[in-house]
Amino acid sequence: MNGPAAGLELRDVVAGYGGQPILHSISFSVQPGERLVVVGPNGSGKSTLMKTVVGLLRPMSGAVRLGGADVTALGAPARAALGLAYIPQETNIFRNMTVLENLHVGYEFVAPSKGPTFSERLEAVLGLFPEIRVKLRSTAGHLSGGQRQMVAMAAALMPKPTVLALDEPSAGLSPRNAGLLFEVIGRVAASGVTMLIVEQNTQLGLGAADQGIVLVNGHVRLAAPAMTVRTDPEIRRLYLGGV
Amino acid sequence: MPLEMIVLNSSFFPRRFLLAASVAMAAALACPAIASAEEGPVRIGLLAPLTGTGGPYGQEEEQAARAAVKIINDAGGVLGRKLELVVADDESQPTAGVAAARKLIDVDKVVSIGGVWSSAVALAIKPIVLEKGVLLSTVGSADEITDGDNKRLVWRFQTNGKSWGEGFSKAMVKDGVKSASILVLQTPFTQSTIQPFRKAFTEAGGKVLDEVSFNAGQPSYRTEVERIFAKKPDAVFVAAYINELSAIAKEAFRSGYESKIYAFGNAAGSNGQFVKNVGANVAEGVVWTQQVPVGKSVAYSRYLKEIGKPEGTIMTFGAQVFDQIVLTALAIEKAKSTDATKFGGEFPSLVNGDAPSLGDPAEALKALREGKPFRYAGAASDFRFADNGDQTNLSYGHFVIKSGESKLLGEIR
Amino acid sequence: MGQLLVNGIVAGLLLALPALALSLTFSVLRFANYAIGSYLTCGAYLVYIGNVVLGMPLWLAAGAGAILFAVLAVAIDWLAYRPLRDRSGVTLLVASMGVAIALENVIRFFAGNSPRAYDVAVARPIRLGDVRLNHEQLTILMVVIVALAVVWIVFRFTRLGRMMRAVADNPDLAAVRGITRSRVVACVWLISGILVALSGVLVGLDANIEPQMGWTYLLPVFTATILGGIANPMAAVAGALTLGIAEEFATLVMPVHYRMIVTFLVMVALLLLRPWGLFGTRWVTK
Amino acid sequence: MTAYLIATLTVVAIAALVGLALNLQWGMGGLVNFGLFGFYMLGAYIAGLLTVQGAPPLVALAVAMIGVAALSAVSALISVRLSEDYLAIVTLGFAECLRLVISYEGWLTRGMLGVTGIERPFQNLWPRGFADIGFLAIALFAVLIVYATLQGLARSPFGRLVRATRDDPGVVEALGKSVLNVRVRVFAVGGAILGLAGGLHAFYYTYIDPTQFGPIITAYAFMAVVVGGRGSNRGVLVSAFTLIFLLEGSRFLVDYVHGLGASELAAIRLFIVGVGLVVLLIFKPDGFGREPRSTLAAKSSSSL
Repeated sequence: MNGPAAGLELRDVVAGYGGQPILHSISFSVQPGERLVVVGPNGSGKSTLMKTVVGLLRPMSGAVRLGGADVTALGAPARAALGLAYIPQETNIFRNMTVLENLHVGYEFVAPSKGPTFSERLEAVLGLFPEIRVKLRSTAGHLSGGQRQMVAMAAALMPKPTVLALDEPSAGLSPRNAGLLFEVIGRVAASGVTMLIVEQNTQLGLGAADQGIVLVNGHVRLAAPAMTVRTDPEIRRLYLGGV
Repeated sequence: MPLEMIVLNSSFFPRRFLLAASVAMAAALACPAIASAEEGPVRIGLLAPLTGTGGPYGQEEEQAARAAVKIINDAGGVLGRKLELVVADDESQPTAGVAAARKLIDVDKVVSIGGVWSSAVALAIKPIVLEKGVLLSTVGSADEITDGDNKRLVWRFQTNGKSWGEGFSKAMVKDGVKSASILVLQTPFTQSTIQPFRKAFTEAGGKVLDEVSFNAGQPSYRTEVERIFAKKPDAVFVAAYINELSAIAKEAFRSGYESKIYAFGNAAGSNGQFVKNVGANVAEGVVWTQQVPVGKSVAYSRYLKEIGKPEGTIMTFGAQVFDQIVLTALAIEKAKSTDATKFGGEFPSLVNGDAPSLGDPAEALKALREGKPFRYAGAASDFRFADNGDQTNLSYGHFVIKSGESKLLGEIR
Repeated sequence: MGQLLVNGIVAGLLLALPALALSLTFSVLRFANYAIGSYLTCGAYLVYIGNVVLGMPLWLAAGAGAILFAVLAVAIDWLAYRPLRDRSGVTLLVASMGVAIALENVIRFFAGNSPRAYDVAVARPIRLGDVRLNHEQLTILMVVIVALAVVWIVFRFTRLGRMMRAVADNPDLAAVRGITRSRVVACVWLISGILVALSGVLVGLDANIEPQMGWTYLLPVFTATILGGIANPMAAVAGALTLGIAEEFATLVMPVHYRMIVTFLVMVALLLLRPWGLFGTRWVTK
Repeated sequence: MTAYLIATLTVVAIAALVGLALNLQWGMGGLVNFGLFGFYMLGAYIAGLLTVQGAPPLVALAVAMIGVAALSAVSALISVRLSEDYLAIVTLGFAECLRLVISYEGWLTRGMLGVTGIERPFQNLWPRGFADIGFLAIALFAVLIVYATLQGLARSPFGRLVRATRDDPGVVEALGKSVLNVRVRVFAVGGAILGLAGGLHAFYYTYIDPTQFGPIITAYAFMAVVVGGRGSNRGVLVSAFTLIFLLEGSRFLVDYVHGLGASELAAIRLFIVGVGLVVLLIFKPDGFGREPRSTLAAKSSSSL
């Protein structure tokens, strides 16, 4: 835990619902610019972990640090203002608003007033996702699954976040679309954004990450470089159900 | 769990609830020291519609009752005792009316209940007064109130629906109305005027075009007004109270209709409140009828003087309640008893007699004590009582509103 | 026939503002505010104070009263609903009934039961051929259309509008996009407070001002809102117009006094056949 | 005074029945019935009209209970598969419409004139002067039966299912039970109790008319349940008692508080009811009573 301030760090976090902890003393950190993937079986607490990170769920104990600052007491809007962007699983766009409005909302409540303007960011983001340029006036809810995922990513990237949290980005996508998406994730990562990804598809997820964490029953069972997790047959047999 | 166990279970009533309940009970029991029947003031009850649909008339009733009680007490009270008025609110609603009446009878030990504006309340408390032997005088006009064996305990100080309905027909005929429509509020009183009106009006050669009934407190009366006025009858009989009449008159005016509106005195007269509600323009030409004293009534002037209103003010419910209290006092004095089953029967003899009319309650009381023959000529009307408890021999004033003022056109009998 | 249509449209427009307000609060707060009738009454009386007691012209009194009531609506939310926000919608529903009773009786306490009217002279109607349009109807027409246009513009084209729509659409996502919910909630109460108070004035102009006035509007307002699809504010306006016209035309075939039953039957039929509303898209219930 | 207390206690008994019915529907079942007064009114009318037509009062009462239960079930069917907001407005609409029909269909209901001369059950059994006490005994007996039944129900497996449906319909659905079925049955049983209460109302007053029934009955019932503690039948009994005595007590206030008219006092009284409802929901959400649960239910709920 030495070196530069971590992009994102959790220390001894216990969290859950209605007084029942689901996460037990979770600690990890993601260095700036690094990509960390959390994998694990269903019901292991991955979504709870994500909600705790972005501030939708207040931890019972422990601390969450963002860019070196303690954000444990802050809610989701305040964490967003500090540069944390989040793409939830599945319902990750405003379905009754147009694509452009989605991008607008992604930008205007978070972006610092001195930073790049909306149109500058719009151009930058559309550069990453050229597919949605023609769809700007469409209602987001009418788009295909893959396009929605693009819009969600684009909206999250609008304020130029420093940390991006993705919850199951490939859920509900065809293998081809999932592949395309992870290509984009790779491009985004290349621009220096710190990333925390929760992924069901271990192959795809680990393939796009630097570090990997295996979460089982709310405990961190293993933390290792993504390549190790991905290739070590023992780990895969023990925690990731073969294949 | 067997039933007896539930009852015997010591924790059935948690302690703090028992406490709260006993406080409430104590409050109930700490009611005014109950006067024994033989000494202290004679208690009479007023069950007034202080809230609810009758709300606009409740204050008027209370004021009138207090005025009458004061006059009687100033004249020495009855049987050498003072009258004491106990007022209760019936919320214009039978369930509240029954609870309030029970309180008046069982707790305050009143010998009579006056006021009782709503016919529904009168119908609801009638079984109780008959059982307990308390006098009921009402201003409700539903015909059913006086039906059946009333043991001479129920007296109506109001025209009944039948004669009022006929009164309207006569007024219209007099005004040369050929066709009329009816807008009627859903209450026992207003409805009871409709059939008699229809019958009398058709028999006199008039034509009833349409009839629409409506509820109290509707958000809007536009649809009703459209239905009735669009057929352009000469006149529209609006059988409703002041709230609904105000809304309907306004609606008809701004919808551009010209039919003449006929309304009850307690709605359109009501001491100028109607004109205040709708403005002189809308009120212009509205006709109303009301039972009135023949010529100039001494009792009515006395009433107005007591409540400090100028001569010419029209407050019909007040005048009726004034008569109720005065007659109750006179009957007690005459029967030499505060037992309603005894003094209740005296009501007709006090007004029906063939003797000089007296209007001042104090004078009437004096005449009674001196044994001089007289009959009481009421404030609301120079009425007689029929055996069933209804008033007869009523005459109706036929008024029209001109430039915001009610003008008496004549009398209808 | 033309007259029926005009009257129906005006009746529908009268329902439109409270229906819009109800739908707005529902879409953001996910609870049906049963106090909306009392809100309407309260707004009408506040304006009455300005107009009759203080002698302001009606438009000024309406403006001041609407803003005052909007602040009051936020205060009520703060006192009564905010502490219950985490509880079930049912609890909020019952609480709103409590709020309704309390508000109505505050009014009764100060103003009594007698009906009142604004200080506006009643005039003869404007005639357009066979169709008559009275001045109050004209006022209702103009005020409602302007108010709807303003709300539509705010919704569509402003940051505030996007904020509200985002929270209504997906509250969690809105939070992670930096939108503070409590601020949106306050804005929603302000806007719906203004709308409801204005509709109170219009209802008062159309009929009387009395403590029960809002209560009688409750069922139609809810029906109009459900007709539109309760979570879809602009569709509530369409629902209100539909209901207004339907009620008016129903009087051709059934007694006038059974209009309420028409409202009720429309609602029941809708709930059985298209519970997500005539105009709304399917909305998933809890 | 005694007569007055007897009369008031009878009102308490009827209010307790209404409270118990709502406590089943809302307290235990989580179903908001804003149209409660309509079902109560229906019970009163069925019982009253049948009695006047010559049916024995007890038969009339039974028909009232069955009729109201059936209609409750239907109105629940219309809306319970949607959220609670809809059920609330549907029941309210139903009640308001029912009141309209009763007001206007005079050939059937005697309209605004109301139904007079309703005969009480066992009217001629009591010696003269004891009729009111006799009727009070009947009313209290009804409360006792209903209370015992509901306590039994609360502890039964069905009671557990009802509470589970209230707390998390999803879980119940996942267990393969029909939420709709549970809700319709809860509403029907509650309706039967409301029918009983309404019937007793008709017998007690011997005269019914549409103005006796209004939304305020619903408000008082909710107040009783919230004060008594949602789900606690005993709490509801006690709170109905307290509430009616406080309301009746306020009648005596007019004799003492001067400067305030009756209409102001009525407004204050209802204002307190409204504010009290909100304040209790916020600060004392469980009221003053406790929900009866069998040990089994307690176990199963803690394991959820």
